[in-house]
Amino acid sequence: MKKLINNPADVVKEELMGVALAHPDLVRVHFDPNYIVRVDAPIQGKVGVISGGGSGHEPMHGGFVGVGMLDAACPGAVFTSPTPDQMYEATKAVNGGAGVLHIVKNYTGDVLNFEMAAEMAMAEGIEVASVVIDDDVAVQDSLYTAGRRGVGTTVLAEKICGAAAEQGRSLQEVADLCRKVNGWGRSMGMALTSCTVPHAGKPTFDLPEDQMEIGIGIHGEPGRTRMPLKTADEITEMLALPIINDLPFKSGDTVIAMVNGMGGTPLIELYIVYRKLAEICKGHGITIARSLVGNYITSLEMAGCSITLLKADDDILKLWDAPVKTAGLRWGL
Amino acid sequence: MKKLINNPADVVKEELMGVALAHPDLVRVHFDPNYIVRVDAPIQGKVGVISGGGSGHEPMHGGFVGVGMLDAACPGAVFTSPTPDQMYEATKAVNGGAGVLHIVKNYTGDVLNFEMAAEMAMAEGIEVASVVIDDDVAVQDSLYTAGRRGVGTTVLAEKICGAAAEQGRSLQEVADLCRKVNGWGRSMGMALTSCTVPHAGKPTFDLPEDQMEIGIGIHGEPGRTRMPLKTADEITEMLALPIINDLPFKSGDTVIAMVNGMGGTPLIELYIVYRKLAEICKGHGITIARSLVGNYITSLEMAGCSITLLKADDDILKLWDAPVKTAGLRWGL
Amino acid sequence: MITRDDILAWLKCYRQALGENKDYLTRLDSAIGDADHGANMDRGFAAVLEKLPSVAEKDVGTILKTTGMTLVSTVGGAGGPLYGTFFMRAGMALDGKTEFTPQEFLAALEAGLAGVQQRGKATTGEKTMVDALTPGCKAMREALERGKSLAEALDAAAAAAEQGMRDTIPMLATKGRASYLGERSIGHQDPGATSSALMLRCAANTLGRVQDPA
Amino acid sequence: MITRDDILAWLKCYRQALGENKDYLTRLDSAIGDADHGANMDRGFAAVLEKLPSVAEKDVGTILKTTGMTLVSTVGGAGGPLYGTFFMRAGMALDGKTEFTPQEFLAALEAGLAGVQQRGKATTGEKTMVDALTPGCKAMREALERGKSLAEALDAAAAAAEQGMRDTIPMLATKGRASYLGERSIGHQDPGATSSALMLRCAANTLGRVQDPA
Ligand SMILES: Nc1ncnc2c1ncn2[C@@H]1O[C@H](COP(=O)(O)OP(=O)(O)O)[C@@H](O)[C@H]1O
Ligand SMILES: Nc1ncnc2c1ncn2[C@@H]1O[C@H](COP(=O)(O)OP(=O)(O)O)[C@@H](O)[C@H]1O
Ligand SMILES: [Mg+2]
Ligand SMILES: [Mg+2]
Ligand SMILES: [Mg+2]
Ligand SMILES: [Mg+2]
Repeated sequence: MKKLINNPADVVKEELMGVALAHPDLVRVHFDPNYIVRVDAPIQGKVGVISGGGSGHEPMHGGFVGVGMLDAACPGAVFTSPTPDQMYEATKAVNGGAGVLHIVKNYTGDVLNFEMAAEMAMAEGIEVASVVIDDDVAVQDSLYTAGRRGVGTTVLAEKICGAAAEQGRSLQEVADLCRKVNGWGRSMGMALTSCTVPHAGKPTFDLPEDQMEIGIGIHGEPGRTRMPLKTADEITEMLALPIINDLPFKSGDTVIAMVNGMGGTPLIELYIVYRKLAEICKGHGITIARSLVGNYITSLEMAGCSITLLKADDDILKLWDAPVKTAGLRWGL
Repeated sequence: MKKLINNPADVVKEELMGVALAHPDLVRVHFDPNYIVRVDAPIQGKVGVISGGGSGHEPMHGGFVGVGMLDAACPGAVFTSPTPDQMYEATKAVNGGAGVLHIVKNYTGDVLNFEMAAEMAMAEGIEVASVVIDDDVAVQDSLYTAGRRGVGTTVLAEKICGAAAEQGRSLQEVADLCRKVNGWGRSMGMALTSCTVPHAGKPTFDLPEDQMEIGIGIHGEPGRTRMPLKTADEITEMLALPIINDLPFKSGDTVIAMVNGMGGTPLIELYIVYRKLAEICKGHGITIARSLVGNYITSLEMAGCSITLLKADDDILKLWDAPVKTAGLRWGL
Repeated sequence: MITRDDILAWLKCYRQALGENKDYLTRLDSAIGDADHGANMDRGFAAVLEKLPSVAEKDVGTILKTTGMTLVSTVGGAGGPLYGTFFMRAGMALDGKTEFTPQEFLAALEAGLAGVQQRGKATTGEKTMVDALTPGCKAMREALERGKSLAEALDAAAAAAEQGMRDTIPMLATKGRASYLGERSIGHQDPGATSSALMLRCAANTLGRVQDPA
Repeated sequence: MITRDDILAWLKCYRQALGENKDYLTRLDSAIGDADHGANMDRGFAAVLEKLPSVAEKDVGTILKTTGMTLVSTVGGAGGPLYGTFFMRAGMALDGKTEFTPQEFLAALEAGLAGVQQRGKATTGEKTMVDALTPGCKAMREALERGKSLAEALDAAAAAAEQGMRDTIPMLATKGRASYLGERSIGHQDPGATSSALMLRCAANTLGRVQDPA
């Protein structure tokens, strides 16, 4: 295991210390329980928007705390959902009297821990709404299973709902918007290499030099299928077509498109993927109105990428364009 | 070789097509010769600021083209300095009558090719000033050698000089500022893994699981020394102390600090390094006034990091804070 | 009667077993999950052991509820709320007691299992810890009903849980993270079922031994 | 006399040699540089060969200057301006000529080398292409002065360049990218010296053969 760390047990704590030192203008970091909170929280009368999940997906979520996006983020151990007390304390810290939205990625652990936190917060009289993001088309959905994973759409939902909260919309409105974004967003990812969880000390899976995993999540878990390595154009098609067919995205649709790196893939390759994605969208009559190309929701040092398409109406585009000032996403401020 | 590419020969071309499609609001891409230029270039009366170098260091330089930073960037083949016609054409494209600054990293190839381009542009009556960045303390300087490499300070110089040009400073002033930034900036880098040049198809060097390279550049070249892997804190010291001692940075100094990822190292680790860097600076009485933590000047998918410290006065800090709107660095706009 | 000291011994035994099997559990979780189950459980029970002295003089209900709450606030993931709920519910079933019968202990385990199922909505055959806990509780109930000693009953419980754990290998996961793998989850043993089997084996090794009926 | 066709044959031979040695040159550049010298030279001479038909009827000066300019605008790196300058200067020395003597060809090579040294500011012993070109030119001059045939002189030049190339192995690099390695540059053969030796070997294989004095 080759990592710039001191001790696997201290990774998250020391990272959070680094975040606190690097971004004192944006966030405060609370330890025990761990959460990152906007420097000016709570904001009276504003809906608080929080999220959280295992660490190892940086910049998500901690890098998205700031004006116009999240009010707080709760980082768990690497790839491990945070504990309810983190979300409970964060909820209290951001509650400005207008209630708090929990944006939860659909993993059993995240859902259960957020659920417990919401119960605790509501027992104290804080209004909490929870929206579960489940946008991963690589996973077959079913009433009888854990359902689809929450992946790339989470980033877009955090930006858009954060902007809506900043505008002063009500908890009900922000939660409804979040459900709409989730309903209109679809993602799929692939890996060229595994990643190594610091505690585990070795790669989660072995992937031969000529193979790739298609339909991966963001926790270094293997994907749906393993197959021989293909070209960037072929891979982009293998990710984009299931996404387009799933919603389905139709000719005339306007979308926000994200080509996301899993952590170990250089930007130069992500633009090659974006090029093909733009071509595919164009071929389907889909207009990409806004785009993000880079590392936004990662799996440690995994090489690979994911694609997210979000159908966007005027409201969503305006909220997307609204100012945001976080370590990981910033414009207009 | 596991990469999201179609064909090694098409990597740069297809990447540039992706950049053009993803950022039509920021840049135009010119092919044959290849350069990325601000969408609103040339700006009459403004000094043009251009840079360039081999590809594979993204977001540098193409990701830094936009308001408040570069007017154009010239990407060569992967790790290969661009050719003079690229810089010549880019110089013409950004010349708004106030002259053009060439920010050149100190590599024989970059220096020679920029030199030829400047000669060609000056022959056409365009005023060109060239500043060579040579900030890498891992390389012993000498009159009789190629001198130090240009690394991390380049990013800071592009931001600061871009802001100065945007303010309407003269070519002479912007060039002097660039020399000052170069004089006040120092960097050093290390690698946990090699990277693979697409053409070469295999890693540039082999690095055993328990070894690291200290004093690397940004072209996948081996470093000054190879040694057993150490902790993040020890590595941070090994990079920071030579930097601090070289200028030397003194107690009472104010700096801009950058912890830069080489491409394959996750953000979580860079913050661990930043934490230790902040501690070391504090111990030396050095105040970090601004910071950047992330992938800014990379070596494809290499794992590792570099540290840059730039002594900053009020002018530099104000220029740093000035609005910038590029794909890779953005605030205030 | 089972005493508070037996329960403390059980928890200590489980903490040690988790430490010893940390890498094993993580390896299982690498194959069909995210490679953290060993580290998660180990972190959680290390915290429990730190917490125990502060409640060691309290009733067993308090001890087990404290165990559960500590797990909830230190483990995270799916394991945290599920094991947390298990011990909290078991503690509620033994509220105020410092010693109790084997039947009461069984009822506590069954209450814990019911809590896990309520939180996680999994039933048997979905490749989760429920597949170890369910046969474990069932075997213990049958043994006690057939008049077996506590030692024999707990041994039967542990053996059944271990069998249930092995039976997860051919299962297709439909709950938890392994479900994302679809068909590829087949052929791997569930890490949560494994940690649950370890828990019952520790019960057999501690409560079972100490409480041998004279 | 050396003719235009001989020069065209030389350039074609070099283009082919670079194609065949692309991976070898890149491997050498991996050890002490950035793993691109083979790809760079190959790309450059592929472009030169595409360009040649448009100037094949022109004088040798134009052909070589076009070669140099094409290299400058397609190779990049250190190699582009240096080899570009080499061929441009050699072309200037043969301006307007369609055939010329061995001495004139030598003068063109020497002019090319002088251009390389002027641009790159390297002298011998710095582990660069200068370490192959310098002994190559020197050996050719000595051979011609001693009345040897063109074939013999070019063969001496190629052999000396190859020796110069091997002599770069123990050198400490002080110019170019390899200089950043300091002591670690010792023990590796310089890629640019290698491509230069190939160039002179091609000259021997083409100009040398065709121009054998009767
Ligand atoms: N819905 C559920 N009901 C019961 N047990 C579950 C459920 N989901 C997951 N599990 C158990 O949790 C185990 C994984 O725990 P752990 O690795 O700690 O959490 P995570 O999956 O969040 O990383 C699985 O092996 C499985 O036994
Ligand atoms: N200053 C110089 N003078 C002469 N030759 C040089 C000089 N610097 C570098 N070279 C030659 O260039 C070769 C490297 O070329 P290449 O790999 O194409 O460029 P780069 O180093 O920019 O990647 C070296 O092997 C060396 O022979
Ligand atoms: Mg987990
Ligand atoms: Mg190069
Ligand atoms: Mg797990
Ligand atoms: Mg090279």
